[in-house]
Amino acid sequence: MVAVDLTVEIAGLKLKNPVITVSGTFGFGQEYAPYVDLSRLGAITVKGLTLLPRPGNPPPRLVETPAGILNAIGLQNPGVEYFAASILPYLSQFKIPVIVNMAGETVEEYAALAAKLSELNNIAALEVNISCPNVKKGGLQFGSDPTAAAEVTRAVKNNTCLPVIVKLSPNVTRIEIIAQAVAQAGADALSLINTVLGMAIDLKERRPILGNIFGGLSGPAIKPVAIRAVWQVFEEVSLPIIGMGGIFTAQDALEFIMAGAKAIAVGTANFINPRATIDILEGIENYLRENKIEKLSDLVGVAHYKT
Amino acid sequence: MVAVDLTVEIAGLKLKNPVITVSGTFGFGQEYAPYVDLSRLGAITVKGLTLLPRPGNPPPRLVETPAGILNAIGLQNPGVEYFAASILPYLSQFKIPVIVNMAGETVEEYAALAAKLSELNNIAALEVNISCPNVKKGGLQFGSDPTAAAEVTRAVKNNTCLPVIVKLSPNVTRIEIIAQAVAQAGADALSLINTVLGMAIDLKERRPILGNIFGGLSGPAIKPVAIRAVWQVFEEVSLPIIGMGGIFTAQDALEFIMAGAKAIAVGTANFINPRATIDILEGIENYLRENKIEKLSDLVGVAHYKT
Amino acid sequence: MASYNTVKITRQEEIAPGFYFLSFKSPFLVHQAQPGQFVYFRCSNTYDPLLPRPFSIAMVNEEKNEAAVLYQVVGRGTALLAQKKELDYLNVLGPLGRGFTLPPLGQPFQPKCCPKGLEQLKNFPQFFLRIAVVAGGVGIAPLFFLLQRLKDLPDLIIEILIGARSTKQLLLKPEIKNLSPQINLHLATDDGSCGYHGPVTEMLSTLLGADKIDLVYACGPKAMLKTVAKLLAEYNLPGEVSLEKQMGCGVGACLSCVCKTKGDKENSFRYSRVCKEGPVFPAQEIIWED
Amino acid sequence: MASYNTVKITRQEEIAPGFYFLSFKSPFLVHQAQPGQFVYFRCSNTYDPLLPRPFSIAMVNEEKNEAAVLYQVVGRGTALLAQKKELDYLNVLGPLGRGFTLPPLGQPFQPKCCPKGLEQLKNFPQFFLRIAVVAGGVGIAPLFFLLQRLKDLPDLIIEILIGARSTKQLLLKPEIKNLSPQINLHLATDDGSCGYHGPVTEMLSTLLGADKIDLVYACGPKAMLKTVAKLLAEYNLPGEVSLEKQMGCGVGACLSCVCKTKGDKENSFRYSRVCKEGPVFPAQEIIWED
Ligand SMILES: Cc1cc2nc3c(=O)[nH]c(=O)nc-3n(C[C@H](O)[C@H](O)[C@H](O)COP(=O)(O)OP(=O)(O)OC[C@H]3O[C@@H](n4cnc5c(N)ncnc54)[C@H](O)[C@@H]3O)c2cc1C
Ligand SMILES: Cc1cc2nc3c(=O)[nH]c(=O)nc-3n(C[C@H](O)[C@H](O)[C@H](O)COP(=O)(O)OP(=O)(O)OC[C@H]3O[C@@H](n4cnc5c(N)ncnc54)[C@H](O)[C@@H]3O)c2cc1C
Ligand SMILES: Cc1cc2nc3c(=O)[nH]c(=O)nc-3n(C[C@H](O)[C@H](O)[C@H](O)COP(=O)(O)O)c2cc1C
Ligand SMILES: Cc1cc2nc3c(=O)[nH]c(=O)nc-3n(C[C@H](O)[C@H](O)[C@H](O)COP(=O)(O)O)c2cc1C
Ligand code: FES
Ligand code: FES
Repeated sequence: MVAVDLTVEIAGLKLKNPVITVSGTFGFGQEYAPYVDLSRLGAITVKGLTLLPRPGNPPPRLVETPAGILNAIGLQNPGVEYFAASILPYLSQFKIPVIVNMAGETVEEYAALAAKLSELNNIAALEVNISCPNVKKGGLQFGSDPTAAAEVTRAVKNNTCLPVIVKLSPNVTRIEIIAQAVAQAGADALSLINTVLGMAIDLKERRPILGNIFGGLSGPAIKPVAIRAVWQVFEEVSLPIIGMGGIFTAQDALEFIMAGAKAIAVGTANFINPRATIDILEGIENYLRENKIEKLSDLVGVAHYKT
Repeated sequence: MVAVDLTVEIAGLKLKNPVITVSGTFGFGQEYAPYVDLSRLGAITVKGLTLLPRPGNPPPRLVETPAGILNAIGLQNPGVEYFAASILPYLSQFKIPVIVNMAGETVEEYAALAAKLSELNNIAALEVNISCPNVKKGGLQFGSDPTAAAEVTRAVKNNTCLPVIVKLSPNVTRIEIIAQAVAQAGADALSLINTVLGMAIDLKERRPILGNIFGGLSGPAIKPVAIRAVWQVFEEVSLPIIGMGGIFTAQDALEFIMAGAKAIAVGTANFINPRATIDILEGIENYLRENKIEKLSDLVGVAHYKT
Repeated sequence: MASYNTVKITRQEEIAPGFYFLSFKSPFLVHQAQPGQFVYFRCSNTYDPLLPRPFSIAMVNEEKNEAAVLYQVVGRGTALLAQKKELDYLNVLGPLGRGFTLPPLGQPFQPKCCPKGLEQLKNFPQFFLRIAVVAGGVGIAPLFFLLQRLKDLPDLIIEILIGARSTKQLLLKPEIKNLSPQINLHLATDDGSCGYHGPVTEMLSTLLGADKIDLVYACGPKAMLKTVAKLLAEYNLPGEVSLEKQMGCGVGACLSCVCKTKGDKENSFRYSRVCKEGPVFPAQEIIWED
Repeated sequence: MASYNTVKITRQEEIAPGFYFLSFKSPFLVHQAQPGQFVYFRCSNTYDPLLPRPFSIAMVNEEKNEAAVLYQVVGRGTALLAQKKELDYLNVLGPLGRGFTLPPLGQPFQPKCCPKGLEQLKNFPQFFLRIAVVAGGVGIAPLFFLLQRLKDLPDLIIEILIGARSTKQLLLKPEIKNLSPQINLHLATDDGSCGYHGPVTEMLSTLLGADKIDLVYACGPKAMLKTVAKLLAEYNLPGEVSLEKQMGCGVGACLSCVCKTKGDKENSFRYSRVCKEGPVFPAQEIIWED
């Protein structure tokens, strides 16, 4: 078998392959460790962290929709201190880059969290979540306004030496404008996309199903939206892109890569197939081999050059 | 069997039931006449019309996605004159309200088209499409900016005595802001939602599948997004809402109604079941009967009052 | 690495209108599964319905190397499952979650999770721990597997209380009778067509009132479990209940399936994962409001 | 009102690796369908895959009241279809679209759509219209039904040219031979494993060059049809081709399935619906660029 080059460099961060887990569907890795050899992943992104522990939203927190799910977890997490003490040491054993997804209600909170995280060892990058649709304060509020998005980005950048990945929301009129704003504010890379704002009604109860009323749509249903976002941002901004949103197969992943993503992340797919990340990784490798493509990077954005 | 009251009034327009067809999936009615007794529908919305005939976008124009389709028809239509001469007389025989979906590249074009249409008999209302993602000029450009949206609305209002329904796009940061703007500009009702901007990549060709690169996502995949939009607008704006986006069953329709839609429209579902409109109509009627609800209007927006 | 196992269906039978008993070969489950644990089934090979569906393990058969579930057709996933036939294959993940705590052999029962267990049990008879197993509808599923294990334990008296809408929905009656003479069967129906006419919890209340029970296991509709928990609190008895929640990952990673449980000094409550800390919880741990 | 018909499958057979022949009871289709028309099948009962799939009607059997399609498994819809078994039910809409124009009996052929038809045919022999039917791969499907109809017409000489990748993909060979002695069968394979070694269009080119053909019907991959159209233009002969496009509604309402066709004085081209104006078009009407 010919070796193919799957390595990816994102914001100075070297990944041995492009397959990452999205934040929030893979916990802190532990729960999937019986199913996946975590050391084979390109990187792992952990559940959204906040400065202090958060209880999360009242249930129901999840509802299935056609080819998708709506979730409204509300950033339940044990807080940065617990993470540093009890989770990071566990994750370090796998010797893969750990990307920490971080959220806050104020710019100051993002800054403080960035500073805290930067004191820790074994964190490879920060993913700044300014796109969570499931929290009352912060989240989407920052992600849907270029000025606020830039401000958060700057605050994080000023408080860390780690590469800063900003995660954007598709719930905006022009995602490329937000992307430009955070690029100018110093972001090193972009994650596209967070969930699409949605909701569902309980016919029996005649009220919204989710405890939080609104939820974020993920899964195959949003794949066309995510690919579109990657395409638009790739055309306007030169930062490396981590593509996500409905990636279930290697074919899906390759669509994102051809649209402009340097790496891809797998979320909802893990629920249906705990081995999804590995299956996708192997599928990408096979595709390259079968099509005699030596380097994955040769595929990044190719779809733009053929039109 | 107890009679239930399915009548709906939207912007002065009386419908005998809430089931309408969306624009663009039902042609001008003719093609579905062998499958559906058109006279049973609450109303019919015809394919988007422009002042002059338009050839539409180059194919491929449609691609299937998980639980949805992406289309990029590009407003192919025979123009208003042909419509007036050859289509409207045909539609009149069914004695149901005909809603004309209209689009333009400039505010002046919308105005002129509104004026032309208002000279015709047998048109019940105008649906102003400021949300088509598949045309280079006009369309979404108007629908994603409150000022532009208001301007188009005003131009149409100033040139017609017909009720004016404005059809909004979900591809905006805050749909309720656009809704407010067009409400203030005189809109009589709102149609929610047009398609969600998306795209797909052809892995073999390594380029976008659709001739237009981007397309509009419709079908069950977008139902959660559409219900969310109806909910948000219902909370902020008091205009009657026609809900649409992935309605395939009576249950889907009832979700929209409980979220705040006075009437609902069926699009992509017709492709899978040409009788979808009638099945939905009968399903709604049965639901009311079984739950001993005398008037459909008692259900409109109920989900808001229970939270 | 663990993963979905492709198992062969050995029996798929509609044992009552809308209720199916499905067994399949799985030496792994037979040896690993504990009563109260569940499996995650992929009911479809397409993206709709998307998520796997959770079902309690209702039975294991060591001789045949089979495990089984008992399920009710309520929606699209279960309808698709019901279309599968003997010899068809099925993708199964599991066993998942935390099951029932079995009473330790030969010594007074002390559920781990109920610190006051021993004290509460001070009145129990010298040799026999008296257990009530309370099932509502299809809630019998995990409890049947529990009974399979309890019946082999010495020094127990087992009262099984089953409630259903009507005679037809009283599931696994003959199988339970065959399990062991040690088990006393009490039936209740909402329409009075069989056994006690009324909710099964009223029968439980009577037994508790007569001081005949030391420990309760229950599974069924939420309203029933809530009543069970209230009764247990009233009589200051330990018990465990098995909950249901819409799940995402099924393995504890996504925090979708939480229920409100009692907190600590710092927090008045915390959200516990039904798929990981549950589906079986000590009745007194649950905060039932939501 | 017309609608989806639920029909019973009478035969589902893998006649070559990956190619299935599926017949079903449908008196309606038997009486209404024209060669070149298609049916729309719902391959799934869920939302994924969402759209029905179009298949040409490959055969009708009047005695048995059956119609049939011949399909290749290429993706999820066809894979699901292949899982259906005899006696299973299927939802079918059709017949849809515009089929092949049959040569009118006893008089010179003049396709409606080819204004120059008569003139172009000036050289055809006194009594016999010489027809070439050109199939690529699974494109044989509508053409077999066409042959069923052509064989009953007097005064025709029919050359059927079938191309495929390899012997195995040469479909319906025996059935065609059985149809009528009037039909001459010519085979071509890409790998030379059977018949002519090369594209089927080269065989057509030879026949046309030898002035042996007056009219051509073709169905197959786009590249093949494009070549057929080029040859017809070169020899100034009429012909019809059956096209494929991704469809939405299948009934002409959504304008998804268009192909570029020749325009009029005002427009250099127009977009025609494959599901309504097609799938069969006069070869010279198509603008092949896209
Ligand atoms: C740990 C666990 C163990 C279980 N064990 C069993 C078992 O042994 N046997 C068994 O039969 N079932 C069991 N269940 C329930 C079972 O998982 C569901 O019945 C099944 O997933 C339903 O799938 P479906 O696709 O058929 O229904 P869906 O189509 O998903 O929905 C079914 C119906 O239930 C209603 N519904 C679904 N979710 C909600 C909600 N959140 N609120 C209100 N109504 C809702 C809907 O209205 C719908 O009509 C268990 C659940 C859990 C969590
Ligand atoms: C009028 C008409 C008649 C037809 N008659 C027949 C027939 O008689 N027999 C028959 O076998 N087929 C016929 N077809 C084709 C048939 O409809 C398709 O093969 C079928 O719909 C594929 O469905 P699927 O779900 O299996 O494949 P999908 O999963 O939808 O896709 C199949 C494969 O084809 C590729 N593909 C799909 N669409 C495109 C595209 N636009 N561009 C490039 N690649 C694409 C994909 O890569 C995929 O691997 C006909 C089509 C039309 C329009
Ligand atoms: C249950 C769940 C929890 C999530 N939690 C987070 C989170 O904490 N932080 C974040 O940035 N995104 C979160 N997301 C969004 C995902 O990271 C991802 O952007 C989205 O799900 C799209 O990818 P997918 O379709 O592959 O799941 C969550 C998604 C789900 C389904
Ligand atoms: C093929 C197609 C063509 C459409 N054409 C139009 C149009 O001309 N004007 C318009 O306002 N919306 C158009 N739409 C959008 C629909 O009217 C509708 O808003 C959308 O499809 C969501 O509804 P659905 O999911 O039920 O299809 C079109 C949609 C489709 C699928
Ligand atoms: S289902 Fe994911 S944590 Fe329980
Ligand atoms: S598929 Fe809708 S017009 Fe042809």
